[in-house]
Amino acid sequence: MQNQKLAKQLMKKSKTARYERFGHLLSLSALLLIMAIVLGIIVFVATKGLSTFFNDHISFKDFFTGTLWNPGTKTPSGHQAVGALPMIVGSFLVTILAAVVSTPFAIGTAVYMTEISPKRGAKILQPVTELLVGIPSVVYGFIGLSVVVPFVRNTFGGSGFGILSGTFVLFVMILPTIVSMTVDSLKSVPKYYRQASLALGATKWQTIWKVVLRAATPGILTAVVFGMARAFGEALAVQMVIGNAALMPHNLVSPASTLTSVLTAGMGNTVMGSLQNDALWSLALVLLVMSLFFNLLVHFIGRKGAFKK
Amino acid sequence: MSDPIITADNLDLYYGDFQALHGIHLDFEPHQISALIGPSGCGKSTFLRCLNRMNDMIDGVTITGMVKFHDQNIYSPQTNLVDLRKEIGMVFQQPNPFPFSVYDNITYGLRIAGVRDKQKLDEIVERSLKQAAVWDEVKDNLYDNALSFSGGQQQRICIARVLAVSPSVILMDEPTSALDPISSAKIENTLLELKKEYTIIIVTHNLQQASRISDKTAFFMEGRVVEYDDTSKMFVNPDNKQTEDYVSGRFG
Amino acid sequence: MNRSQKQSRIAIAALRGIAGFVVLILAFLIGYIFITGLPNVSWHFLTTPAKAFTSGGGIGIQLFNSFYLLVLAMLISLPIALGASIYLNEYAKDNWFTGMIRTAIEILSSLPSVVVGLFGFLLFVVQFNYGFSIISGALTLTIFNLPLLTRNIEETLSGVSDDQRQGGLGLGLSKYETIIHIVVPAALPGIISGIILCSGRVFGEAAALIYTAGQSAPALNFGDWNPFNIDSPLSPLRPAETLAVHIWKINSEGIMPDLTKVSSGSAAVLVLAILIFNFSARYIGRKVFEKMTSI
Amino acid sequence: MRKRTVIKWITALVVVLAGIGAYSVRSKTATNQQSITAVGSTALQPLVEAASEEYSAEHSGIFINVQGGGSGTGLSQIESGAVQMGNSDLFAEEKAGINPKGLVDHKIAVVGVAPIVNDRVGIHNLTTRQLIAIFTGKITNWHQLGGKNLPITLINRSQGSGTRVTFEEYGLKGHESAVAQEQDSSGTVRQIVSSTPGAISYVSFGYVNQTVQPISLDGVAPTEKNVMDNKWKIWSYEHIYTRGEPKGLTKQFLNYLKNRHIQTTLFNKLGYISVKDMHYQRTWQGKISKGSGES
Amino acid sequence: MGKVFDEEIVTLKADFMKLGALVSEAIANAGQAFIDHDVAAAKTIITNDHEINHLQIHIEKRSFEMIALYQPVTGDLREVVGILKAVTDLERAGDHARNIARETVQIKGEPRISEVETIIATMARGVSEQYDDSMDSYGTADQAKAKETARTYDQKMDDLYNDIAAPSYQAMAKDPDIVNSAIIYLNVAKDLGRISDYSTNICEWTVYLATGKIIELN
Amino acid sequence: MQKLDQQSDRFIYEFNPEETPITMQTKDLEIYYGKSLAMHNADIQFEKNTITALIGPSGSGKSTFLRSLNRMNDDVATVNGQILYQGVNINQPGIDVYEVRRRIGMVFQRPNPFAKSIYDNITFALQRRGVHSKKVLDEVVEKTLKQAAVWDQVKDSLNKSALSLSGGQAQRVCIARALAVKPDVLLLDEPASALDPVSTAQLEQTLRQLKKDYTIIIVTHNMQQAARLSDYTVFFNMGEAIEYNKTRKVFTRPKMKLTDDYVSGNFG
Repeated sequence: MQNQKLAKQLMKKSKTARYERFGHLLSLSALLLIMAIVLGIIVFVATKGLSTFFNDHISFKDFFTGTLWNPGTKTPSGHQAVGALPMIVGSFLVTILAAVVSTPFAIGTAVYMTEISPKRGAKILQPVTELLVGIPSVVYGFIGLSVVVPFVRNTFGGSGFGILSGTFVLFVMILPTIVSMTVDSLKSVPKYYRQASLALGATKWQTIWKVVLRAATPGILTAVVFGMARAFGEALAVQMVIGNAALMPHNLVSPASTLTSVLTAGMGNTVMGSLQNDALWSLALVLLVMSLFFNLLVHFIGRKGAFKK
Repeated sequence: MSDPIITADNLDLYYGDFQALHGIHLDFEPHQISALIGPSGCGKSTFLRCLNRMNDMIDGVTITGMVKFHDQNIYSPQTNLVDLRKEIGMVFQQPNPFPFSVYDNITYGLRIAGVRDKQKLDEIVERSLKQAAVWDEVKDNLYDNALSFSGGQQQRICIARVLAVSPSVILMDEPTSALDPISSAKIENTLLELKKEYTIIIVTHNLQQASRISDKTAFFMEGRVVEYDDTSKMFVNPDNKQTEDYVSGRFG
Repeated sequence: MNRSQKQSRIAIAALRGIAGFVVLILAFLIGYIFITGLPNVSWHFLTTPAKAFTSGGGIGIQLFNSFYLLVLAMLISLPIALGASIYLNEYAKDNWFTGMIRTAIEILSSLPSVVVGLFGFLLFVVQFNYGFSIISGALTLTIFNLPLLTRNIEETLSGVSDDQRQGGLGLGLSKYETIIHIVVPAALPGIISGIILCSGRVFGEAAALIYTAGQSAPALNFGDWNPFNIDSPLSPLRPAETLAVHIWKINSEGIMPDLTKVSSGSAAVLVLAILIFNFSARYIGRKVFEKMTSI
Repeated sequence: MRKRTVIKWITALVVVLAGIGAYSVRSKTATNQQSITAVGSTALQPLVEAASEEYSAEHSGIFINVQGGGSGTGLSQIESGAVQMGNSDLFAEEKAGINPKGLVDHKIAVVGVAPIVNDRVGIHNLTTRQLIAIFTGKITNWHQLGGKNLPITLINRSQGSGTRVTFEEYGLKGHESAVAQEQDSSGTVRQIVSSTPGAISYVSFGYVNQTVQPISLDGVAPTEKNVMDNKWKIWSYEHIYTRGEPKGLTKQFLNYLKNRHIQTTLFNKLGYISVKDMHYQRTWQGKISKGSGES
Repeated sequence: MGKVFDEEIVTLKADFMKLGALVSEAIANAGQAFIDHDVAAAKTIITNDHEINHLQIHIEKRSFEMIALYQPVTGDLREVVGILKAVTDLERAGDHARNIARETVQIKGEPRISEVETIIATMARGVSEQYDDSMDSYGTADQAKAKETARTYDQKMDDLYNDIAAPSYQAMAKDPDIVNSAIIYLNVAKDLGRISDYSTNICEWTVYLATGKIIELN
Repeated sequence: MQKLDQQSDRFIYEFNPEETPITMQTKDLEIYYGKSLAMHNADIQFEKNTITALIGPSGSGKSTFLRSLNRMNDDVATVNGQILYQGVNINQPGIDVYEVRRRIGMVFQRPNPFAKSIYDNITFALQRRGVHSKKVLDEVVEKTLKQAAVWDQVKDSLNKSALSLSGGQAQRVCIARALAVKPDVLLLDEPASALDPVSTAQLEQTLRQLKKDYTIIIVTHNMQQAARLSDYTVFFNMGEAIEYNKTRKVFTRPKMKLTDDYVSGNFG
């Protein structure tokens, strides 16, 4: 009798259970919404990008190996002038160079902020890096145009426009992203690793180099991926300083172009559905695939090179 | 009775304005296990960390007085911190192997000291793991991540890591508080073996542990040493009422 | 002093040097923006509408638009990002599917904002017929913002100790209640810095807005706060050029005589605005946290 | 705790209501023609924007949104009927992918395009052949033309931009420019030319100022008068397209734009040439005939 | 250690003191019964000895459990160990009291030597006092009193034993009929002597209880 | 009333339900993590108003067992068999786990106060269940904090953040928090392992007081704690309950050799 009453009470769905169902569904729908957006964009970019090949019958070979970009016209050799190679190379170069240059600086700064002078780091460097994230890329572009390009021209020769200038501008632009994420991952390295290392007679530098950085490697790699992602997607600033010429880059100071810069510049001047427009979407698709590739690559390196925390 | 290996003399320590240690005077004899006990916040861990200057890392800490290691004041400006910490090793509360392989963990201290000879490293790895009584459990997995072992094994790996740099004193800060009784017992047995070659100073919350393994026990309270004597005396017939209350669990 | 100690000193000095260099770069950037910009900033500049081809225009409406759009975008994206990150961190099992979602989100964050802008343009402006409007801009910014914000919040949530969750569950509370009332408040400081970082990006974003919120800032009637009137500042359907878009526009197609002044002044105001926003968000966050932790 | 839940619900409610409200208001204003939108050419944008400002000032409650986006966007939007006016630098017939049927052309203004060089080049006049040689990459240093020993830096507008199409067609006589760096806005082009020694590019007259050096071609200076007389060949129409004959507000606004008063005051200030002032007209195939061609 | 240990130690000590009282009673009564030739009282004592044994076993078991469960140290340890050790002495003292009671039954009908019995009576009273003083000192952990008790009685009781032994042997040599009685006298004196020894032991445990030192008091 | 299962070398004490009120009972319990069997052979009965200690080496399944008693394992493990709470099987579909967890409260290894005031920590769950009367909440706060023997230390700082408390106080506030929802049974998972001896002693004192009103089941790896605190002890090894008996027996005369080895420290 008593038991049955209790059983009844326990079997009744409580308000809490309804809450849980509600919350679960709510958060699931938020995720599904994001998924829908992501999928939507990916499908959108993919259909648009692939129609260059399937609707406009451009061959993959022309697209990926051609070096002349003027969609709608033909190259002297009679192929469609949709050679995206210069942009692909430009994007690769500028992204990798920017990442290569800014990673040591970012790590150095992050190490300074967490290991050497945490107080000053938190007081000065952190707000400043957060501030930099918000400066519009146009402003970066103009500072690049009025400071970096003349500097490169006077120091390295050439017109000043080119991958080198793009690298410098991107270096500053992705620095805050990498720094703040590296700081997060350094902070998540338990304090006792540092103590253990110091107690074994390691110097501060040895501790940082051999323990802290090694333990934080996966996090740092993620930071670099995000920095590269930002470099990949950056358009306005790069476009202003890289010269934006669809030429194969011969050196670091000759005008070149990136996928995004061509994409951004061309979008408004083409008509939806035309070959010119589709070709631009193909560039976006390439961008998407390339960032997927980088993502997987770095995750792979991260998994191989580091241990589980 | 041999000469003390470490002596703390009139040691005061301040965190900013707060005085955490008051005129500590303690001698530690070689080849003994000395236990530091006392309620939370009594300064026992703080004191332990003074012995290899691990408190130097903390902002706002002021230390006065002397800690002599073989008649040399470790707080003199000439002291080489790195060398000091190689002589006076430390094991921490939480098993804290680096997230590397066991082998890399053990050889860490040697490598940073510049030892590159593979054969020598191998020898030392085997020797110190054996000393720490964990060789049999890890010898087949030397290249596995140290974090994949159990807590007790991790702690013994940490001990081996300290042994690898051949210190003469090992400081231990509650080395078994995160472990289950079986692992604790293994560590305790390890320590009893180690004291033949090393001097061990251990902070512990576990009074039974202090009574089981230590030769001498110091009871700390509010930054002062209340009583320091042979463990057998401390646990049967201490001089001080506070000590008696504490070790018999009637405290607070 | 042995070799490794010397090495350590040198390395640490080098690190200081690197940090110093970075600070120099940053200081130069901010100094450059302020020195060229601040002299052009006046109360008049901050409050008057822009002028297309004569000098003496201000950025009043653009400034208001920027904040309004930011607030709107955050209002929309925060619940979604929060929900999604809660699902990812608390409910989703750790399998390939979740991994795929995470990767997809990371990829989304590397898409050029112009692509997101065009997507928003086709979807909101054309398909939903919202036109060039604040609501289109805010929704597009939401898309642009979601990946980073979701990832940031998820990271912060995963930093909250499991003990807290168990504490809630052990009291017979649902997982959801535990998350909303215990885990999220505990993660609040981190969530707030995430919001600040994302806000900075949103604030400075131009490309995604050009095709959605539009590039014109029609005069507003600041006496009319009925959001259903088209010239009300609150109307979600009016086109709204933001400060960042304004800077972009006048630099690319502007023909007013005092172009450089307006442009550099706007940049300085933008940076200042972000600065103020950062500090106030931090302050509010701290207050909210204090309020939640001790009533 | 309870209070926060309430706040959350209110926020959610507000967002939903705002969405619904926005949609309904949108459809209402669209049918009432209280607001119309013009999209497209960035070159025409400042003009239409300025005119719309004046128009709105004269007619309260009227809202004319003017957006950029480029000629391609303008044409494709008007083609799909998403907006009321599509601004373009080009004839719809010239644009690939556009079906000009059903689109009504309103030629609003004429814009002259002038080659500009960096003022350190030291050259003020070129022949058309020299210009073609420069832009096709046959001449690579200014000293070959009697100027300073400076390498020539070509700066193009983006492919498909109206200014570029006009320049290549009438300035380069149909020759295509060599691949060189491209910028998608006149402001940036001017900025780069002014700061890069040896740079040459082209902008519409409105953008020529003291920071760059305009070039005379075959002894003809790039002036408005020369354009009116077709002595300066590099010019084009600025078009506003409507879908079918304009009605209501669109019609009123177009008339307002074509109004003598606007064409004389506003146009001059912005560097556009009134169609009424032209002594020659041109078809989309490039045929020149006498007469202003004003419809 | 918490309240539970404290409660248990109070109970344990109470049991111990109760046992002490039972033994004390047995000693006093045994001496009295012997002197009074009171067989009935003696038989009661013999019966009651079971109770003493039971209580002793109970106390020992409790002590073992307390050591196993609480692992006492310092004062607590001395308390439990003291009781654990002293309880044996008590029980043995009780056994000797029972022996005396048995002798009381045995000697029934045998010839007597009144001067010896007078000394036995003195010794019995002395031993009883010594025992009581020892238990008092234990109960209050009064090591001074314990030492004092040991000093006061130990030699005295040895002397009294000799005072009994000498006339008993003499009597045996003189008169074979008295042999049984004399042996019984000797046994009783020996029992009393042993009780005195156990009392001294208790005094020693008192000193241990108070100081943790193990000493010999005789 | 006792059974010595010779075949499996286990000794499990059994109550006579006629005489002894049993709050909880497990029958034929099998707990799987994925495919691996983490716990079986644990038919245990828990008597009302007693403290039962679960001891055993790491990985012996004692915590797993404890957590399945209020279904805290639902997300990570598969639990087969019956868990009877006052005769009702709470391990069956349709049971509302939240109601189960309210009645069978839990306190964890590390003190885990929420980042709220002490007052809110205790009243939080009640407020979530719709209790908003200030008077009722005040009463609950005072009552539970007194039960948890921490009232005197915190009564003047109820509005301060619970994060500012010392470990021992925080753990007792956590107990008060668990008591606030009026549970019947209190499960504690190594509640003192993060505390110093003084706080531990106070905590044990609190638990002894609480035993009058609750049925307490505690996992501990401190054998002394089990010995001095509990009435019954279950010894787990390799996912099995090896011995279940009165604590005094387990620590002085265990029936199983394995138990003997473990409690005397000769194990492993």
